[in-house]
Amino acid sequence: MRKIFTALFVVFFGIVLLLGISRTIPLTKYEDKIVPTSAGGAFIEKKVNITTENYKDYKDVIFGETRDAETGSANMVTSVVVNYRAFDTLGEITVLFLAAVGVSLLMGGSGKKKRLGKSGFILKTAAGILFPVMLITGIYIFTHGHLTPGGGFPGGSMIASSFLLLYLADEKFELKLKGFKVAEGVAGTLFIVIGAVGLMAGGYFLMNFLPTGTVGNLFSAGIVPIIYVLIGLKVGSEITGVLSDMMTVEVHE
Amino acid sequence: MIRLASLILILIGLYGVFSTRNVIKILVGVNIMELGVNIFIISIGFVNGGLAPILTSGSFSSALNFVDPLAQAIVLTSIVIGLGITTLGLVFARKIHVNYGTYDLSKIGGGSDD
Amino acid sequence: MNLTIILAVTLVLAAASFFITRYNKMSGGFTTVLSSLFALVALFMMRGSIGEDFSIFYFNFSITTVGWYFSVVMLIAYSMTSFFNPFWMEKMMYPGSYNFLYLLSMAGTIGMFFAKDFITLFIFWETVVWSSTFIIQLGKSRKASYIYYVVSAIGSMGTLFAIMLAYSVSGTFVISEAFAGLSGGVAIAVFFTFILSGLAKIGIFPFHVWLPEAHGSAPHTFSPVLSGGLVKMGAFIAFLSVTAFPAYDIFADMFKIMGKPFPIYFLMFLGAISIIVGTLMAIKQEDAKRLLAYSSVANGGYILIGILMMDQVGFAGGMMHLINHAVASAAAFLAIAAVAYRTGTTKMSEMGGMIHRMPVTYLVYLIAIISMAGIPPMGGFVSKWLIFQGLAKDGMLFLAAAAFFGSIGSFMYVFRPLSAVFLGQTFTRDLKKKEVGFFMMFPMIILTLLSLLTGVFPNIFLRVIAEIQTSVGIDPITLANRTILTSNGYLDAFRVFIVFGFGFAIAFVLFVVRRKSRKVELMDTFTSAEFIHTRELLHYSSKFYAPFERLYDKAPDTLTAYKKLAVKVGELGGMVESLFYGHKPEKTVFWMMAVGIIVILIGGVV
Amino acid sequence: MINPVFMIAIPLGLAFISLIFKKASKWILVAGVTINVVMLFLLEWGSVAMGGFRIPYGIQLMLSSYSFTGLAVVNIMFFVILLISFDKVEKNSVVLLTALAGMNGMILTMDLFNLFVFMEITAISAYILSMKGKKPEHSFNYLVLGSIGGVIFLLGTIIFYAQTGTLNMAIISSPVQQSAFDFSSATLFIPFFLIFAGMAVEAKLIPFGGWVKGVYGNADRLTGPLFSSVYAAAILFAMGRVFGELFVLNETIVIIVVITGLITFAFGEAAAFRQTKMRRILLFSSIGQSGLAVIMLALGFYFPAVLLIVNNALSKFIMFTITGKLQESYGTENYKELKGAFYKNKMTGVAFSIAALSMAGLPLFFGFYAKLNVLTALFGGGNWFIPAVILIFAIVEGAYFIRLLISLWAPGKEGEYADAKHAVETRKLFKPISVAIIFMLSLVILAAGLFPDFAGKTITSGAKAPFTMSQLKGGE
Amino acid sequence: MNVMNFVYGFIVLVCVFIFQTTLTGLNRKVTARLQKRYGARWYQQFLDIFKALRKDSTSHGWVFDFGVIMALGGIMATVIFIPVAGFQAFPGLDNVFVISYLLAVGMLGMAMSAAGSGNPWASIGVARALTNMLAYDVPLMIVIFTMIFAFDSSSLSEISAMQQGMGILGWNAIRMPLGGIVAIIALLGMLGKKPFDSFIAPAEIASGPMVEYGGKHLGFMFILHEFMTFIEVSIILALFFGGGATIWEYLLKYAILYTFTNIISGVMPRFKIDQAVKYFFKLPLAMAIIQGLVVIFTGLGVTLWF
Repeated sequence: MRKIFTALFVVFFGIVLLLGISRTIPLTKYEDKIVPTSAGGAFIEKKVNITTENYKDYKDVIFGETRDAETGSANMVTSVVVNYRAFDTLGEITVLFLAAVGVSLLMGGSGKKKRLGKSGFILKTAAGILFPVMLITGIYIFTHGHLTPGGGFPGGSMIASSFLLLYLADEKFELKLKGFKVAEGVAGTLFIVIGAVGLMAGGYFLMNFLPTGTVGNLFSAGIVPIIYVLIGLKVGSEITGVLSDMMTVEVHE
Repeated sequence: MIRLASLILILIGLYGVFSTRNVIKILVGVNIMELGVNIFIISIGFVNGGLAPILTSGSFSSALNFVDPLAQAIVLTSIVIGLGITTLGLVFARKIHVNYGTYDLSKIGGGSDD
Repeated sequence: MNLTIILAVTLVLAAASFFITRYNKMSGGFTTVLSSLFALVALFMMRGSIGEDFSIFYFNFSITTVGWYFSVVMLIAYSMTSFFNPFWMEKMMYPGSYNFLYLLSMAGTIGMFFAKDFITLFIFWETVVWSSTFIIQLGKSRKASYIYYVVSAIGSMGTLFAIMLAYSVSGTFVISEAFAGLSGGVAIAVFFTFILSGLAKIGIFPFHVWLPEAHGSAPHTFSPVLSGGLVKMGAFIAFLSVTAFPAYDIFADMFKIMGKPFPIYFLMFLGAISIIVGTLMAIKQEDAKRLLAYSSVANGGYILIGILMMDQVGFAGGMMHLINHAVASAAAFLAIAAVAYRTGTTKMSEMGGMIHRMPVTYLVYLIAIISMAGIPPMGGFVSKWLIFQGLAKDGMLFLAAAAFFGSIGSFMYVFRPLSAVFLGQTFTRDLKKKEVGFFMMFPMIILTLLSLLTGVFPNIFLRVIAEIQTSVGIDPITLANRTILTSNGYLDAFRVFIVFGFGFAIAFVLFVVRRKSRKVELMDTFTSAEFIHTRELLHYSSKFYAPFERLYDKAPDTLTAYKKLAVKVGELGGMVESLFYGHKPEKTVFWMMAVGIIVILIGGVV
Repeated sequence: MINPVFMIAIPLGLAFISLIFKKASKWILVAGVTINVVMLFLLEWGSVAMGGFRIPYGIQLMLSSYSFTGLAVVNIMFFVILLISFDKVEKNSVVLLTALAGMNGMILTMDLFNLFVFMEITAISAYILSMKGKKPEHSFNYLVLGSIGGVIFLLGTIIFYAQTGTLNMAIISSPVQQSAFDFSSATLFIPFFLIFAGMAVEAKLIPFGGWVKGVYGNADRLTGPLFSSVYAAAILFAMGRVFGELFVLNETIVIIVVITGLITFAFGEAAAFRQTKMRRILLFSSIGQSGLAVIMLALGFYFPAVLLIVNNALSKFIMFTITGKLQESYGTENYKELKGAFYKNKMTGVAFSIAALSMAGLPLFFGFYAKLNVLTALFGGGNWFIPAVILIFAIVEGAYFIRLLISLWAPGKEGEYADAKHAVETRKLFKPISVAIIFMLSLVILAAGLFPDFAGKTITSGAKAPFTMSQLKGGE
Repeated sequence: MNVMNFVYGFIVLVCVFIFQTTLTGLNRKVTARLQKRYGARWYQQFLDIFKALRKDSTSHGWVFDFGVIMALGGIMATVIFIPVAGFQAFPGLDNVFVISYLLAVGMLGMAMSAAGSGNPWASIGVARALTNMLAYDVPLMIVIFTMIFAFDSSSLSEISAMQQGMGILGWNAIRMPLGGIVAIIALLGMLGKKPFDSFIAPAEIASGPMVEYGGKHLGFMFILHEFMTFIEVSIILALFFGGGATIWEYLLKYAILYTFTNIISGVMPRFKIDQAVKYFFKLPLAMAIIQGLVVIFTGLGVTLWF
């Protein structure tokens, strides 16, 4: 009975909300072009003033050639994440960091711990084979964050998942979490240090003070790949830490 | 259409939080809401016939028909935040279970009226 | 003498008294005596500097006759009472804080009476309120000071509202200009909210609940100040509400009752009600201090009616009654305090025959109640006479009826402590008690002489009041050298006194020429041949007017109404708690959705 | 001159570092907070962009006099709280550092989404800290509600973005956007409402703040003052920014906000009136206060609002700290069982009383000055209904605070003089140094009430609507 | 104000004493006749008083004496203020309020010394007396108030002068009939005659306040009672029956009025004290208020009706 009422209530609310929002923005049709003032739009404006008329002159000469991209990163999302709104990203990794700290704080109580999960030989072996592949892929993803889809966060989580695999596969598997913590801290600190250096160099926090190089090269886009690598490490270690904390439970006699 | 769907997702999540008293289910509800919002954000950034905002050597008609990268960046952030919250929520759920031996909030006095 | 200096010295001495008390309690008490006497003398000398304006940082003061009059009355109460302080230090839980707050509240009253703008007035007013709240809690009841604060707060919040509302219209806080340009509904709102604090402080009918509680259970050394002094602050607000807020001009074109605009008549009517309520309740009290507290309720009614009449005679009566009641009730409370100092109780049924132990205190109390009941040749008579004449002139029948009821009822209640505490058989417990020392006797004697003075030479005071009347623009009361002239009769208090003395003399002579009478013990009385051995049993004190009380013992109590209100607020709070707070998210989620629905639906329409 | 971004960056960096040097983390915390407090006075004012992009593209931080006041309140109060309750920090130093960074970010940023991120940081740190109350169900409630609030806020934000194409509040409210897009039309207030609801969860407004009772009610000597003075101040300042930049665009939302605030104030005070547990009294009273502050912010009266926030921060810090200590040493927080607890701790008691009287808005104390400004502003706006409600419930407020004080000061049977022999047995409360600090703060309240022109000026520079006691003067 | 005033005053006292005591003696006879008794001789009252004064007495402490003196002194002063046929020892002091409140001094003194005797009967008597006073005084005062409003004067002599010269129709008792009735009833209460005599009620509370008195105290009380009677009757006389132009007219009217009240009370039962209060606060109060409203709002009664 209660469920029905709640359902009806939510439905009613939903209708009202949808009507309300639909008055503000259209729910079913989309714009034909990017709103010009948004950061992404700005990126494109700055990138090269390509229009439907003159795009043929630029045909397949952009990638690998041009130098005047504002951040020099081929992946606009990355450039937004790590450069235009890098400050958000700093906050973002802080959130994750905070969560990790919280988990270790609340779960890591004293008292004897015990691991969950069981595993068999085949699984163990397969994991041993898969683990490096996953690790490498993760690292690849966050090193090429500024060129291809993906970046620090996916890469980091992939690394973490590789460790998760080990955890699941082998109940005796233990990690030296200390190292991860150090990596985490160092990465975070370096992020801020880079930002501060930007401030020293260019007068703006998180300024892209390195040469942006050529769009499409691995070593391009200035600080973008560096930060993304740091983020990757940080995210990876953090999530790993969280996992290892969660894999163990306190035993209450 | 997708915006509608995402809003409906949000409502479903809301219903989850509203109707159940099981800690885990409530968390699931919250996650669904976040998912809905993320989809909504993506849909905001979407442009008719837009491409992924990545410069490739492949042919492209006009630079102006990329989808909005900012929306995607925001989604990235909000996903991570959601992850953090979920993690903590799970920890709290664990704590609740340790303290009261149940995941059901209605079985807990909560000391609301002492 | 500059007001700045007075305030500064008072505050400094307040702080000093706090620290002195830590080392020697007695001398801490004496500091208050010193300080209050200094303030009294200094203020008295400020008569010359009336009309000056000046500011101490953001406080603005202006010395006015009425302020001078009020503050002198106030300081008489404070300084005379302060003589008792040293002897009660032992009973106080926080003697230091008591002295400090005593002087702080005193400074507050001074500042308030001389305030030039309402902000200054309000700041000092509230300071007095909270400091006296903390004093009262040291007394017999914690509940009392709570009630006192709440009622006062109701009043002062109303006043604040009025001040601000007036400010938003006139754009100034200066008392003389703030209310300019009010009219219609705003004017009425301002008038009633403004006078609210006055009513609360005087103890007019719906707000009189705090007086019995606070007066009755405040420290014995503070009740006189409360009744003789702080209550008069309300009279000041009432005064402002007919002068600074020119009620008669603003409401001039409203429909009138007996020639008074109905808002004013309504307040006068409240005053009449509180006279009746105060009298009836006072008659049935069993505790001397509560009884006197209710009598202050009744007298507050007289003062309010008198001041609100705002005419030649009645206004003078009200202002005169101010000082009379201040002096008389201070004396009465002090007398009770002196008795309590010896016996340790104020319950009338637990005392008796104190006259044989403390004759001076008895005389002080006798004079005080004669003045309070308005019997010549004491001051109370003159002021009541003026008020009656004023009422008679305008033919305000109902107010007059209440006034008569009050003044005759006062015979009944003032006589109770007289007979129960002082007359009759002395309790065995008290047979060894002695009269209080001179230091405590002194202020009582001074006050007694004062109320005699007000009764025999009222014109000394009426001249000041005449000045006040001219300053607020009504024609002053006409005074021949010793006579008070009103349009419908005149009074020569001095001759009345002389003739009274003449009659007394004859009676005295007659008495002494007759043979001397044999002194017998008080247990040696006609008891219908029944032998009653215990003195206590033979003393008829409790339930004195039982047959009369029986006529109205079903009457509802106002305090319960307040309690009900408090309970209602609490229930609202409980509802809030149970509706919005808990440990389940669903509650709040529900409210979020509900609010969302309401807002979107309504906002969509708007 | 230091770039304001360091108010955020330095605590964050120290937080990361203190993860490496676990041993020293507590001292790193102290260092970080101290640095922030010192840095506060060397900041360069004005707006800075992140990464050196043009304003709408890069994130903008704005250090106006308004946000400076916010920073001052947050950092200084944070510092003082640490001084008093340092022993309670335990393992939370990292969390505290990030919380500080988050709050500074909330106050500084001009970017809606950035505001969202920092709100989440602050909120998550609050979740973790609230676990010190040992009541996971309440923390969980807080977490769920907080994240829902975040979701709602994000939804509103993104709708704005969809309409205006930018996330920068200043740009949204700039005339260009006005011409491009009309927010004032009554039907378009839904994004506003979503944003407001999202923040209202953190700002404890009834009915959004359902978590408050559970969390504040179990807060200890560290978290209680932290939540009630620092967190509250931060979120209110952020709200003020949002209201000032966005909500001025639409009357409907202003009406909604004012009604909500009024309900919050009235209900909060009524609920506080009913309580016998001191922490609950305080928490409901702070709910009421935040409601009041929100009203003022929504109506654009910044100076009174700032006064309220500052007064609340100071007083609630003192009261919550002392309450927490009483709770620790007596094991109860029911003031009926703590009769005469101040008999032997007079300094503490005086500080508590001053704070309480200031909350009740009695003269000679800072609260009165705040109340006076609130009323003047409201009446100046030609409004008499709101002040009427405020004053009516101010009576209630004063009533329960006075009742509390009386009970804590004067023990005694009815019908007898107050007497120490009825008091609870005396137990040690604070170390002299802590007493001194608390007492000094209470003196600050007193001084600010006695010389409001000074307080006024310092804060006036901190608020958009300048208004000082001298204007209250009748004379000129 | 010179010495002659005092001499006059003294003479007034003596004359009033002789006259009133004689009248009381005669009235004792009247009452006796009503009750089919023979009754005492007309000068019996004098004998009682002087006998009492000659006997020696007992005193219960100084307040017992002081109260008696205060009472008699106050009453004597009041008597001096009473204008008799326009003659006053102290001209201009015959204000109604002054007289009625000076009367209260006597009451208070009496009550004080009675309570000072320490006898519960006395206290009960005092309590009843004061309650009784509250009962009758409020209606009476309202009527008097009306009168002051009507004639715009509060002087007894002036008010009575205003009623003279137009025969019986000039009397306020006729002009304001309701007021007149109230006045008569109140007079009964004042004099403590039946049905309002519960405070001396000899049979139940041993003659109330007087219980402890003997010797000169009792004598004083008798004298006091005579004076008090005189004051009360003449207030009513002056206010409602036009006083008297000449001394003889005055005394005659006085005698009639006093005897009249005696005759009424001779045939009355006794009210309990609370019954008395109830009674006065119902009918007489109503009448007084109606009278007041009529006078104040219509002016009827201020001017002659014809």
